[in-house]
Amino acid sequence: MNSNIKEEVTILFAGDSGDGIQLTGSQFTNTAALLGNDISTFPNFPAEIRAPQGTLAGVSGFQLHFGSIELFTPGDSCDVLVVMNAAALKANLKQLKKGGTIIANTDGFDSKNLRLANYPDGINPLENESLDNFKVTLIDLTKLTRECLKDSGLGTKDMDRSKNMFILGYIYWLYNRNLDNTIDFLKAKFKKRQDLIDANIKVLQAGFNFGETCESTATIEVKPAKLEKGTYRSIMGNQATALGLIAAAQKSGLTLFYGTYPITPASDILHELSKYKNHGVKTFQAEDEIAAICASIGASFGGSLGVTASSGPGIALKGEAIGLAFMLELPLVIVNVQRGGPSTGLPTKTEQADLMQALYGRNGEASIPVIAASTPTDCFDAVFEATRIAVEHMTPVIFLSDGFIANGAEPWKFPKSSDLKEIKPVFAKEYTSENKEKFLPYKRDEKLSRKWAIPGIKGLEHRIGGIEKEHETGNISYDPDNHEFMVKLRAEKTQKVADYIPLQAIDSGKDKGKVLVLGWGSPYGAIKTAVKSLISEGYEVSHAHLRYLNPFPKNLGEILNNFDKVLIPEINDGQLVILIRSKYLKDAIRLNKIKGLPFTVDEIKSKIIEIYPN
Amino acid sequence: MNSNIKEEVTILFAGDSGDGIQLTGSQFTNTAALLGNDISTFPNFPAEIRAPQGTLAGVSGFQLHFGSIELFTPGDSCDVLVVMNAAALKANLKQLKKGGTIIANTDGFDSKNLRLANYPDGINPLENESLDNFKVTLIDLTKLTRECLKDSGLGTKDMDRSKNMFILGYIYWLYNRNLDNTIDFLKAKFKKRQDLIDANIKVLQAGFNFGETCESTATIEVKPAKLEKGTYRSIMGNQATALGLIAAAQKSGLTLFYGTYPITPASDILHELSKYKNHGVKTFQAEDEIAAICASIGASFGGSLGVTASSGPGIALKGEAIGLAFMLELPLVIVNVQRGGPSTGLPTKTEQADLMQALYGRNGEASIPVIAASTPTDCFDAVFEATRIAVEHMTPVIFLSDGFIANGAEPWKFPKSSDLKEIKPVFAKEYTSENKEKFLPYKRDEKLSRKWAIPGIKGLEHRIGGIEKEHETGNISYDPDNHEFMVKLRAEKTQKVADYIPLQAIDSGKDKGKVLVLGWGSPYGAIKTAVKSLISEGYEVSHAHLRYLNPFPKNLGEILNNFDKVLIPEINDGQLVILIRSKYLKDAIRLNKIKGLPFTVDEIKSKIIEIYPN
Amino acid sequence: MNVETNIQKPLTAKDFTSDQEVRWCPGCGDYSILKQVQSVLPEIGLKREEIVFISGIGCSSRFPYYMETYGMHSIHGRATAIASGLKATRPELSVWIITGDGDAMSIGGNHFIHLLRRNFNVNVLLFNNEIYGLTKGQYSPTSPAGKITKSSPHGSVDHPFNPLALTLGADGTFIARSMDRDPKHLREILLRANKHQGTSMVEIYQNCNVFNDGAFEIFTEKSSKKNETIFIEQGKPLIFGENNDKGIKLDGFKPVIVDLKSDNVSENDLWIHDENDRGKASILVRFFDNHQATGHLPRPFGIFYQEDRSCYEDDFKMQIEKASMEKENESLDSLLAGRNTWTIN
Amino acid sequence: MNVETNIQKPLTAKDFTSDQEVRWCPGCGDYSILKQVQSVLPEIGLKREEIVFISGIGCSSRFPYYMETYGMHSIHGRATAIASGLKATRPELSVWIITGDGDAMSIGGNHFIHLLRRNFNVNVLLFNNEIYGLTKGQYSPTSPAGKITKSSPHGSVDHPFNPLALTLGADGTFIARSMDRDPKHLREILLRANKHQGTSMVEIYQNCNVFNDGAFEIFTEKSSKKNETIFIEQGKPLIFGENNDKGIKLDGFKPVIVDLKSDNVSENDLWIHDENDRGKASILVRFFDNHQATGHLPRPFGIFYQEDRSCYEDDFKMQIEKASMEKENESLDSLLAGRNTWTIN
Ligand SMILES: Cc1ncc(C[n+]2csc(CCOP(=O)(O)OP(=O)(O)O)c2C)c(N)n1
Ligand SMILES: Cc1ncc(C[n+]2csc(CCOP(=O)(O)OP(=O)(O)O)c2C)c(N)n1
Ligand code: SF4
Ligand code: SF4
Ligand SMILES: [Mg+2]
Ligand SMILES: [Mg+2]
Repeated sequence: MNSNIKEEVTILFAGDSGDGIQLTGSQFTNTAALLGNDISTFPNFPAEIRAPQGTLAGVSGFQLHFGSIELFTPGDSCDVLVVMNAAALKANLKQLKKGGTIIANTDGFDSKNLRLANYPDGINPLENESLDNFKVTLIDLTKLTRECLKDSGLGTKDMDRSKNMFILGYIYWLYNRNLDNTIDFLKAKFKKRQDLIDANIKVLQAGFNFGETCESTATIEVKPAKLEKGTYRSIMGNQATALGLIAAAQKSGLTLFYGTYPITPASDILHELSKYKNHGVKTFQAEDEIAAICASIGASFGGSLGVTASSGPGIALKGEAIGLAFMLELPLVIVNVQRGGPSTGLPTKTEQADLMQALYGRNGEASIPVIAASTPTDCFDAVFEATRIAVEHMTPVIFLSDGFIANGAEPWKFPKSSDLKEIKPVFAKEYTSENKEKFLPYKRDEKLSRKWAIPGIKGLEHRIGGIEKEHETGNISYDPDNHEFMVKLRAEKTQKVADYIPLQAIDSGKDKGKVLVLGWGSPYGAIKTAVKSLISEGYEVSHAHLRYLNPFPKNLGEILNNFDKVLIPEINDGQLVILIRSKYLKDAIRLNKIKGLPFTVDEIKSKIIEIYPN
Repeated sequence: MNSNIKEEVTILFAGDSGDGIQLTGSQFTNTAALLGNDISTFPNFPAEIRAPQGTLAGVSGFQLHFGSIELFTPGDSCDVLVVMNAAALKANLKQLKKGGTIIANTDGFDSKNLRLANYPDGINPLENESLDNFKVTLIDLTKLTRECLKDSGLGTKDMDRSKNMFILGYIYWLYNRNLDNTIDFLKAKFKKRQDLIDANIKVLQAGFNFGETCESTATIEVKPAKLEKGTYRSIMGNQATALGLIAAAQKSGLTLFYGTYPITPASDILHELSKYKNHGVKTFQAEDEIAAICASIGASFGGSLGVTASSGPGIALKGEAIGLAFMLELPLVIVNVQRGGPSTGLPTKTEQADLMQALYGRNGEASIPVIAASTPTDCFDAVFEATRIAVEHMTPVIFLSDGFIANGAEPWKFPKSSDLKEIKPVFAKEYTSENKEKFLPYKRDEKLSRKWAIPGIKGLEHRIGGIEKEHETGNISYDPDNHEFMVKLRAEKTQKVADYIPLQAIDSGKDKGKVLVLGWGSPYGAIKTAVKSLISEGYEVSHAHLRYLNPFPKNLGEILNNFDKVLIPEINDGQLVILIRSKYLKDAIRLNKIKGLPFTVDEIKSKIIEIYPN
Repeated sequence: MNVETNIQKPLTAKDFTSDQEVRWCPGCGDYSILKQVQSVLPEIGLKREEIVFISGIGCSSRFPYYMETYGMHSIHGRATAIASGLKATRPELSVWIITGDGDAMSIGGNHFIHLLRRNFNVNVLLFNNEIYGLTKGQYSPTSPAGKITKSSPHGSVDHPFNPLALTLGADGTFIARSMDRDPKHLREILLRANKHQGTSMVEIYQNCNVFNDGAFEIFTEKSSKKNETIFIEQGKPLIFGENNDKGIKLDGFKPVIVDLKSDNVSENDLWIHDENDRGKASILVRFFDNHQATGHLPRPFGIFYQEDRSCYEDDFKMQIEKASMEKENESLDSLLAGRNTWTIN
Repeated sequence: MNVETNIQKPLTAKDFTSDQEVRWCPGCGDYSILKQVQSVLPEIGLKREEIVFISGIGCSSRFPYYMETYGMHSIHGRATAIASGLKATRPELSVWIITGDGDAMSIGGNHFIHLLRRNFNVNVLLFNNEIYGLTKGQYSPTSPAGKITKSSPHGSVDHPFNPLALTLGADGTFIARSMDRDPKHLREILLRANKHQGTSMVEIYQNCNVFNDGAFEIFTEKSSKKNETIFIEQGKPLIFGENNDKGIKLDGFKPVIVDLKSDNVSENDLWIHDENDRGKASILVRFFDNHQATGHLPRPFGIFYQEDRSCYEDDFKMQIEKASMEKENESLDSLLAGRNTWTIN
């Protein structure tokens, strides 16, 4: 048996939602990660829970990019396409590199499946010349699985459910992985059903053996990546957001209260957090998004760290209450895991089209800080930072993630809790014989933020509300000059956050050059890969990536002026570009993709080359 | 008796909310208007229904500017200040021109009133030298009124209630007006109480006689204005909006359905419309703003003209549903009578701070047309136009008004119904033996708008919704390319409205010059007056006023380039300026006032002079 | 399709089936409800174009796409509000609201109760699967306390709504319960719901076999159905049990199960179902959530309550007609002119 | 103010009065409710800093500004939701929700019913004036049908909510009614509401003398009060009338007025009020809106229903405590590491 060494491989698993594709994909991911590969994943769900079996609409995909080099995207196209049925092949063939490998479950290509996948009558792609440019491996999964389990005593339904383990075993063989991690997983998952544990392990091993015995192709070796030294785990964006919130609460000495209403793709944060009651995490599933944010405001008023989360449509509903939080000047983190819009849009797909809503989606002058995460692991750092700003600056903060990074996974060199920054809430103090200062609820410090006065403390009794308030006292005031003063003061308070954040750095490339690619959010990996690749080809191109969308880092204008051209790629119709043009009067160029899918590296490279000044 | 002739006079009536200030002011307004003066008014309410009597917070004001020349604002400051009590004087004295007239009810300056108005102990401004620079007329209203009614048989409470008629009578005398209009009004108002009719008329006449007998000052004459020929009425902005909607519905051949939830300062549109059931107007007071817009969407789906209205906080709640209407591509007019924000803000004060919310206050890419009215009478034309766009382009449209123009009044040369443009809805046709075309709900015409297919028509059965839809068929589609295509198509559809609206005109001044003042909404009058005045002083300054905020008129960029500088005055912290800078990369200068009050002419003049290029 | 000839033929379920592929999970209870609705409509005798289905968001809310009628799949929780505007302006249409336990009673709770009090003449089919299906399995406002779901790994601490009690409290005028697995019963209830003038609220127990499989098993499975359910019919005594051998009697305000064989009771002593008695209905809707007070009771299916009350859209229309008659001749021009005008020459 | 000595003195109503000028219209019923609350709190014996008043928007919702406690004047309809978050995290605080008929039941209807079902231990004071006061006089969800207001010049066509029936339908555990003009009664009800563990819903009839003057006159004016009201007390028969000469009897589920003098009835035949009987409560809350069915009945005041059910915040807390005990030692570091890590050297 010989083994080819490769730097990086992209596998796309595809099949029906019921085929266990997501599980297969994430098992392989975990194993690859544990063996030290860099990874980047992209699950791609259908909108239905279980769309009709065998149809194009029902195809679920899981793309995994792993390698011995640093990776920043799940891959533009794949080296290996694993398909459980005809629809999966049809929907994904265009993703496969020329000469790539197809591993197909022949059983999913019977006449019914072919019809459901809209192949013309009598045409089976596995049987004609249409796949001649690819390497095709055919496996009759159902037959082999049933065969393997014929003595298990299981019914056929149960038997067939473990088909995906056969494929997984086979792929493990192909990439020289061992089965231990998945075996452990199966033992935990089916804790109470020894028969299923046995069956699944058996099929997994059968798949592995199938590779070893029946296949002549060589296995492929992908060595561990030379990542920074340290201890790693694999993590998805929504998990990282959940952990970031827990960590931020602990580093603030606050209780985390998470008020939310389920919505795709934000719900997994709730699912994750609700597991951590033992960390004192309070999750509250409210009756709707308005109640969710209002309950979180109530919790913040009471001295907890109030957090609320949703996706675009739910954030739209929270607009009025965000305005209230802004007037109350209480800490509040508002998480928006963006999805395809507008309206219900494309719930399971990704988009970055809620930036303007984050900035302006409420009545009146109510500018609040906006922070965006750029990768799955960055969700941890960015939401931690969002919390820091909320708590230390006594303000609601919007944290933007999106479906792509929320569900994507990558290796995470997780921090030690002792290395995390302390977050320092500033509480008003009890009125005592030492502290005789009269408490003024809207008196401000140098950050222009007021103190947090928690019910229960004697002498701090006070009333707050959404009506315009008098400077310092917080009493209702209709005075015209006071209103203007307060509007400007609140605006300045938000802008002042810029004094407490790092200056914008250049991510790749030089400080000056011909083209700056300015990004925000999830296109990070694609931009980084594209820019690095062009730099190595000699282009004077740089990449800067914004975490702070409001306020912008103070040196951003300066950076923009150091480049002939600025390109802004966004998964929307051009939103950051509006802000940059307006603020800096810079004729930034837009690159927009609005397909519910992340950018490919190629798309960004071509655009840079297209606009590159001669 | 001699009589001075004046071109224009500004009177400010001020007193407690219970003093009948708004009624006194509007009676004088109507009489002045009926006699052919141009008028412009500015009522200024406290936020409480009846704030505590005698306090500064309880002062209600009504400013009236009338003249024999064309007027565009209620006046920067007043010639005559009528005050019913000490608080009214204290709150408004700074509004009075040097040498102006104060007419004070001495009865409102007893020690209790002085204390409530926060005058220092023992200080009565009517009795010291503080008012030496003004002409002061003192009237003991309570005494005189009670005197006059001593034989009426009324109780003192009822007697005192007619105090305001005494002042009104006196002012009528001062400005040489006759009492007929108000007498008619009183007869109608107290239809069922002859005793009150008699009493009020008696007091009114007593006030008039008081002027004639006791006063040595001359009366003042303000001749009718040389307005354009025609028949006029006086109208407030909210009334004009209501009539505009009724007219637009009739000219479209549609039933008007107005779904709303009360909120200041939009509620008066509901009150007005609910009187017109005899015109088939359907007003629906919903349980909240979300239900209001949704019911209107339902009505539009059923073939009515769905309209919904609110103010800032309520509009924030409608964001998600606006997104739905945008996806459904149904006509819908969304009225926002803006008020001071953010959050509950200053409910009874004016502001223009919801422009960005109108453009971006919802998730995803959902750009819809935005139209703003600039004066009370313009509310009619602008909302008519908003309706035309909604109906002919099958789209939700946001119509922006604000508290200032909503409650302000001016003479209106109202149109004949036959002179109003027809609005032409495009309905899908029944499937018959002649019309055999298969109905495609999202098939578009040259305006890119789809046809309106009303339930009840055979063969047009179809389903619409908020999920992304396939081009033309409207079926649910998750196809990536279709999504991008549809997002761009919908954006283009909105931009296409620019082909069906007039080019931007210059309101005052030349096509080219040194400074262009670009306005939108209610600062119209102040800008116009300022610019005209500076033009007459030789400045090369022009005024353009935007009715269409999205899309902009096609020639706007060109206009901007014809001036050295562009100044954008707004009653907010600078919102239009963001859009103009972004779209045209023009370094527009902002002038912002955020006091819940309209601009004065002087504020705009000074700013123009300040930035005027030498 | 030939238009002319089509008019004559009576419609069939197939005529109400759209060309869109049905995309619920295999085995989902929604299929059977869809089938019943499609087969009941021809019987009702309405034309396709007179019918509108309006839904919110949720698995159940995909329903309108499968109906060859007018339809709208709107936003989460708002179908009731949208239907209100439609019905207010188009009272002649037959309007059906399709909603889920989350859609109607969580995010849509407010519009739901206001719809009921206004009593629009619409039919609400509430697919209650005691779970959020579309978002993959969180507890809903009807999930029992303690329920373990994705968002409540330690069990839900929420006391659930009783949907029918809530409906009664909001002055609903037609309150019924049926289930996906009893097509015949569902069919009858749908027919009655359609007949009722006012808001017909039909709670339908619906099995979500992916995230909450078996929630209603004891009511639907042969082995337990007879003992765990009671089918209530107007004017009939409350009888249930394997051999129709158990009855329910009222002891003051307390329902008591009696054994029709061994006890000394006859059918005449039993609670006679009266749809029009709100007092009785308020006890009947509580058959299940207060075991301590009442002991274990079978779950009722059928029409709990029915009341004639005027419908919003009728009063709404009448008021406009009356106003139009009173001031018939006022033209748009006189409206624009108002009462006080002056002329400048 | 000297801190140390202050601790000893018992608080008075004045200690609960903030320095903000009260800004309701002269004569508004809100004044008297404010006064009662300020004078009841010292009796309850809580410290000022332990109390939080949360309101929405409306005239009534200005209330917190006048209380020298912690307070929030929030946004329209959301006080209930905000209070839920506060109480869930700070169960030891005494939380009072101040709301109006519009605030609670129109825009706030959804949070209101969910608060009730979750049974947070808070007190809801619903100032029902059957009108929108702050927006200057539109009909509200409790205005009677036909009501002429600014937004209904031809009379409202809305069938109103019965607030207490709605509360019962939403599984409220404490349901009471009182009025601004009977300070003594209001005071007692407030004390009981405070004692109840769970959501205490107190409807308070409040006169808006500017936009809806006299809405409750027959219940508050001496001349009619005795005949038009009935004050219900636990364990006591339902008796009312000028000379306590009328009683109410139950005829099946139907309440019937009997003359205690002329008829042949004794007090023993009368309906004995039982706060814990939900069946009876469901009839009692309907005393007024169904004249056809029941004839004219006096309006009840007092506690209609009371039930002990666990409070959300307690279960919420317990679950966390239990989980923390079970997995006590898990550190943040182990959480960050998760279950599968690998190391690169
Ligand atoms: C504004 C908004 N919030 C949340 C969601 C996410 N969401 C969609 S359906 C649903 C609940 C579905 O439950 P249910 O109404 O019971 O319907 P089912 O799927 O069980 O039929 C939720 C929370 C959404 N689409 N929109
Ligand atoms: C989102 C929003 N919608 C509408 C309003 C306007 N508004 C303020 S109070 C109110 C109703 C007041 O009625 P109620 O709750 O009965 O209180 P009351 O004034 O009668 O005490 C309304 C409609 C608002 N402030 N915010
Ligand atoms: S998730 Fe449940 S309710 Fe939704 S389609 Fe699947 S089985 Fe039906
Ligand atoms: S409007 Fe009515 S409820 Fe509001 S303060 Fe005045 S009297 Fe009270
Ligand atoms: Mg459900
Ligand atoms: Mg009220």
